[in-house]
Amino acid sequence: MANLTLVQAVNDGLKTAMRNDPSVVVFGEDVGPKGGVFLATEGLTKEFGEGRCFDTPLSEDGIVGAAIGMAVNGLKPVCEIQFQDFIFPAFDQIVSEAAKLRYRSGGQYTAPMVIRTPYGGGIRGGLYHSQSGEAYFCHTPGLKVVIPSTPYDAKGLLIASIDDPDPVLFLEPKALYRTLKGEVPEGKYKVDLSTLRTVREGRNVTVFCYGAMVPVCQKAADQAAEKGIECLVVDLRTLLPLDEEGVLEAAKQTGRVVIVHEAPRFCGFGGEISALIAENAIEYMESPIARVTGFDTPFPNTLEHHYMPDDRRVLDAIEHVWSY
Amino acid sequence: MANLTLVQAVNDGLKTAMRNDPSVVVFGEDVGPKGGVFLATEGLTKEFGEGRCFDTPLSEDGIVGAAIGMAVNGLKPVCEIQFQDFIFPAFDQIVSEAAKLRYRSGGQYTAPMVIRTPYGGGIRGGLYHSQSGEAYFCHTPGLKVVIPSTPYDAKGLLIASIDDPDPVLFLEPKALYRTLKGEVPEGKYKVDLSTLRTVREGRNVTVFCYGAMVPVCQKAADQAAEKGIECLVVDLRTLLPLDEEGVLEAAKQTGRVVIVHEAPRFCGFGGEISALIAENAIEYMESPIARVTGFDTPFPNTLEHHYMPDDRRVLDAIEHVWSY
Amino acid sequence: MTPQTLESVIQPDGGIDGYDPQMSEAELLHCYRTMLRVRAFDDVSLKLQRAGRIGFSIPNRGVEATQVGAAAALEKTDWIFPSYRDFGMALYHGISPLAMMHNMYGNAADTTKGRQMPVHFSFTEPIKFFSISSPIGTHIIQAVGCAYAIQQRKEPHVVLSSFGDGGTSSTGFHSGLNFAAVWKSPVVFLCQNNQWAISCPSSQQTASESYAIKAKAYGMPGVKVDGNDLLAVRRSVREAAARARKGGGPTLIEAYTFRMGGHSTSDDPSRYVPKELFQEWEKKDPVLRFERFLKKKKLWSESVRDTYAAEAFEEINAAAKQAEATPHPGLETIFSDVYADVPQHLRRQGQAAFDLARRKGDAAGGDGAFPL
Amino acid sequence: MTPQTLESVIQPDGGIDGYDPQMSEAELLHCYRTMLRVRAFDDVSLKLQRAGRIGFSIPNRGVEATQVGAAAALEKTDWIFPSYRDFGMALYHGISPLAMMHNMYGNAADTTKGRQMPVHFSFTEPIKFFSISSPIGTHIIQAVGCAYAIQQRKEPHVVLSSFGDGGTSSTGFHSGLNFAAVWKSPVVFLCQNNQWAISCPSSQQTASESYAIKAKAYGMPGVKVDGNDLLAVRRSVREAAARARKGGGPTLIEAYTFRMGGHSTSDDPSRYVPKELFQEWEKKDPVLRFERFLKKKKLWSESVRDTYAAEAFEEINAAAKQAEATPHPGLETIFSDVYADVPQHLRRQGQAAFDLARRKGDAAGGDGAFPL
Ligand SMILES: Cc1ncc(C[n+]2csc(CCOP(=O)(O)OP(=O)(O)O)c2C)c(N)n1
Ligand SMILES: Cc1ncc(C[n+]2csc(CCOP(=O)(O)OP(=O)(O)O)c2C)c(N)n1
Ligand SMILES: [Mg+2]
Ligand SMILES: [Mg+2]
Repeated sequence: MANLTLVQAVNDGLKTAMRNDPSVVVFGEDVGPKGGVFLATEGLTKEFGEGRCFDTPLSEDGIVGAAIGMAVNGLKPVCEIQFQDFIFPAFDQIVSEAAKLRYRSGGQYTAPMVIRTPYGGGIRGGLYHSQSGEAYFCHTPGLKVVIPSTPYDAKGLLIASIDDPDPVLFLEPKALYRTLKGEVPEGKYKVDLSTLRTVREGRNVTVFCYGAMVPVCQKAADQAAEKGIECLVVDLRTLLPLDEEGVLEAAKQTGRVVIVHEAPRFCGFGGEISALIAENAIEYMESPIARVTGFDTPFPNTLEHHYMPDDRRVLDAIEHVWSY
Repeated sequence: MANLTLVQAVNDGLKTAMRNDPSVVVFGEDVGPKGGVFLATEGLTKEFGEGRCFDTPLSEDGIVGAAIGMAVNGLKPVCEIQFQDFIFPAFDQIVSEAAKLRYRSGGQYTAPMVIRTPYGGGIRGGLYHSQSGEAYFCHTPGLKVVIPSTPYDAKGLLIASIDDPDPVLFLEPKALYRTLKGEVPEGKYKVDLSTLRTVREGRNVTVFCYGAMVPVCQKAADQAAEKGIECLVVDLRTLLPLDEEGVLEAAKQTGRVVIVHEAPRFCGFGGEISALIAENAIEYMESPIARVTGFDTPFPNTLEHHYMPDDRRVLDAIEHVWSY
Repeated sequence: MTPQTLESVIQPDGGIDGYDPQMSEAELLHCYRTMLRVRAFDDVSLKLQRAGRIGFSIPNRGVEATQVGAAAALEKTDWIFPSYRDFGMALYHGISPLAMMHNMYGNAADTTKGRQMPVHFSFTEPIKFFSISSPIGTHIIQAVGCAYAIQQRKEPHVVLSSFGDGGTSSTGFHSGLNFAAVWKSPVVFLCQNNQWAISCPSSQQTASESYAIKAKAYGMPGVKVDGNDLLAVRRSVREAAARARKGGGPTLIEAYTFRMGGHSTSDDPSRYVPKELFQEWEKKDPVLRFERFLKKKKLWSESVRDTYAAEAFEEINAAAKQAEATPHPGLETIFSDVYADVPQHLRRQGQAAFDLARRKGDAAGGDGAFPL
Repeated sequence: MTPQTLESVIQPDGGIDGYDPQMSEAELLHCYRTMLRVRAFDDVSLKLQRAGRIGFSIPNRGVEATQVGAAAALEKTDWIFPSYRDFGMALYHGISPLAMMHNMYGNAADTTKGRQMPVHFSFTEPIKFFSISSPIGTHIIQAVGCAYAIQQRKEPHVVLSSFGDGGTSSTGFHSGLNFAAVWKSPVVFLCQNNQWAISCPSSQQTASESYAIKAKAYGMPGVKVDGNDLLAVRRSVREAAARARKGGGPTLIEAYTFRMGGHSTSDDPSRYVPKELFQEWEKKDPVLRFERFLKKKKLWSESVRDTYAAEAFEEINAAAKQAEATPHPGLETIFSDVYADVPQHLRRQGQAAFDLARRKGDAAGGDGAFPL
């Protein structure tokens, strides 16, 4: 056991995977000698050589497109997109190609690969270093979308993603890269994809969240507890394929639901969670299904603290659905 | 008044806009001499010259990127993406640039432009000539997303979109291009964006739909009527910015809701409609909020008739929420 | 070898002054026969499409020599990342017209399980003929990743990435050629310049002196070869492949040819192609040209042609009959292969589809139990 | 003019053997002074960032001559589509350090209303200095559309599109240069080859002989110029602009220079840049080089430099003070400029934000009424 930050756990996960499987290759912009702008790939080129961890030209389309070809021909590419905000030049390769290859080839060709990228606000990054684009990808059958919120899960989910037979988008909450430490086992272990994590038990209100919003919701739940409202806080961890039964189960347990994410609300991931419940468990609902999200605007810079959901906004929603 | 097909109405709308405003330019792949693969731009190069309607190299990124620059400098670009399935190379220009330019420049630079593209199934187009990607764009603040379902709306909404000060994605239901005709006034008229269209009145069940699903829902509603279930059928027409008050109003009128779209269900547009209601009008709901959608798979070819929602599936959902 | 001069081998009279392709008579005849089979497949497909038996097809008349010449330069252990106008390469390497016809019909025997449009083939045997995608250019950079894996394992194989003149404007072309050159990957980029991207002529596609010269932007050799000259295409691809196998990196080859028809069965070229051009290029027909070469070698006679053509039509018509008689893919194929395993929500959606099909009395529903 | 030979004007001794830039003494000194102001702005910004007063800045040491030389070749009626490392162009054309500092602080007086990160400037006066975007390369093709509008209206203006060596690998570079050449648009593409894309050296960025040679792929002239030579950069941009104004179409100019520091204040170049390189390029300092030229013209003395530098620091420090004293943007700026008008749902979200701010006792909430 080592006590690691989330980004250190990612680094450990990469090293572990590369040690266990020579076909794992890591590449992207500045991931080599520099070790990545957040140092997630620090030391990889040194330990595994330039053939297995290397920099690429400045083209996300090229990074993901090449990864698909590598995966088709027996390598296990784990590529990095420097910021999730810069993944859109690769959108076509991800949505049209990686996600659809198995299907369109009748299973003859597949693209088991991982795209790692830091997402989310909190670093004063403005429009283009702060976005949470998960909903764009969750609407894409064939893709898996994973978001850890703890160092333990970061390593375990990353290794599971690298071992997965399908393409995985691995979104790392950069706001949590260094803010929290946790116990992380040495060597290889996995956290199964498509499983939920109960962060906190509670009978009154269910709070669904993921990534950097998990600690925010924990804080809000603690405050709610002081006011006598016990929250069941659920970390979704894998957004696609989602454990829908688990989500419905958790919603039914309290009959009152709050969904939290940083991304804009309209057509965001929270809408799907709400719709799942409204479609399959509405008779259990004792109050409106509330969403606490980023605003339906681009991501601002100076005022980002007003933009991002905080414990205060989450607590308001919890009290709203509880007192309804 | 002329009796036109939907694609003829689009063509008429383009000609009308170009006649009224010399700054309107139309371009894309094969829109010139060939007149577009669906003939939506037929005759434009002939009438307005190669400077105002012309073919481009095979690059959607280039088409949309150039359109942004034109719009910034006083032209009114109306570009075509040959199939919505091929818009993804331009995703970055649409989502990162067109949608965010006004915001990030503090209103100093804007990109009033229209991106026209045919979407949806029904022509045996398989994975890449059938998709409905509206949800990808509706999660993008700064963008407007419009989908007509009649020849009258096609022309009126297109002209309104061209006159709009913000970038508009204009999705044309290719399945309806030639299947239905309708009365279309000559000359310039507008159908306001962000307004709903009541297709059919009814007190029992509210059906929300748009594009090619509108006639499907009408058919299902007629069948429901024979069984004594009166449906209020609403054509959303503009998905973003959505008339949320109008949607809630229509949902409250019956307390029973069915939402229909071709696109995959997970994180689709239907989820947002459902979540809006679950958040603001759940106490009016007398049954689950049902979604009838494409499956969460890529779009198949031979079996597309099983993939696409038909009147039978819609009727099942209507009966389900009614008899609940 | 400059990107500007057009390399050719077969002279108007069929002579190849001194050049020795080092091909057996059998190989030469296999190339010829394959071109005739491409033509037969086109003709049969067109008839089927016009008769409403299949939805769509992509004609290859005019570009047969480019496809077959390139294929003839490859080993079975190499990879092909093809475009939708490349099935001559598949035929050359022994993929059967029947397997292709199953795809044209999108039936239960189609390797893509009826999910793709016609001509969007995918084969793994006897050569890796990578799943064809509709989006233009995406496979160009994918081919480079595939080649990187070959480098990693120090294998002697090469990857042929084939695309059109229009494809050079795509994102995948730019990233693909750039990455391949930086990585010195074993890729042969074959730009089939048939002078049209649907209705868009090369003059609207690029202002460069040639497509081959685009190689300079990436630091790799560029070659412009006569695409109607099977031996010239084969030679240039062989040279590029040999260099790549030796670690010499990628090459861009422009095969200069002409699309002797519409873009697809949905396209009417008379709207935009001056017919003089068709007349001019008719004279340069790649099959006639190869026939003149074979004739000089005493390998060709009208009866040889007629026999091959008759065999080809017989085989392909039979294939069409069999494909037409093959049932639709099962309903479960909508839900399989999205992921390696079928997740919860797809299982639920699949079950609902089977229930509905059964209630509709639709055979696809079977007993209504989702079989996956 | 070849894409390979490095064009320069100012000799080591400051001579320009016979070349006449046709610039007044005032113009020459304005160029010099602007370079010093870029340096002062960099130094002040770095101090502010290290002191935690601002979050981020992008240093320009080493590339001042490229920025100012290019700007000096433009008219106020031309357009600049800049990268984040181009503010020397803004300063040259009269945009004030104060306006820039407001952006560094993201305050209420920032033209981007505090929405963008520092150095992501946007100005419309006295020259169109287009809103800087973080995504690399997107503005390259946008500049071409802007130029197309100029062509349409038959205006005599040109568009300067500036980007880095890394930017040449982007999607927007490929579509931008291709469209511009096909359309013969009045664009000057300026590739500032400072030899690094953050930590990625040119050897990993491309295998081409130069960046300028990439022009061949698009059929436009390519020029490689000494980026540390202000007069050489100005000359090449002027020639390209003159050609463009006459309908001669676009040009790709590679300015060969070196980034004398980290990519940004967040970057530590010692991790990847061999320090010999810094020593080598220190000698080629573009400001010293221009000083030698001015000295030969009797326009330079240490006191001239010191006065200019002192004035620059005074002005920029004052600007920083004023910017720091300027309040944050109002809460409503989160919700405005998403669309021309504020739609229903944003009005609701905005009102909620104001209510919450008021309840929190946060001044931003004002009286809690959404003001838009
Ligand atoms: C990204 C993308 N945009 C548009 C299309 C529509 N489209 C299909 S084929 C084609 C022209 C391709 O021309 P070229 O690359 O020269 O190949 P050819 O058909 O001539 O062999 C176009 C525009 C597409 N398939 N993909
Ligand atoms: C599309 C995209 N990918 C990645 C980044 C992250 N990034 C910011 S600057 C930079 C390097 C740019 O290098 P270059 O184009 O040479 O410009 P320079 O900074 O050297 O002036 C990178 C990779 C980005 N901003 N946009
Ligand atoms: Mg072509
Ligand atoms: Mg650089």
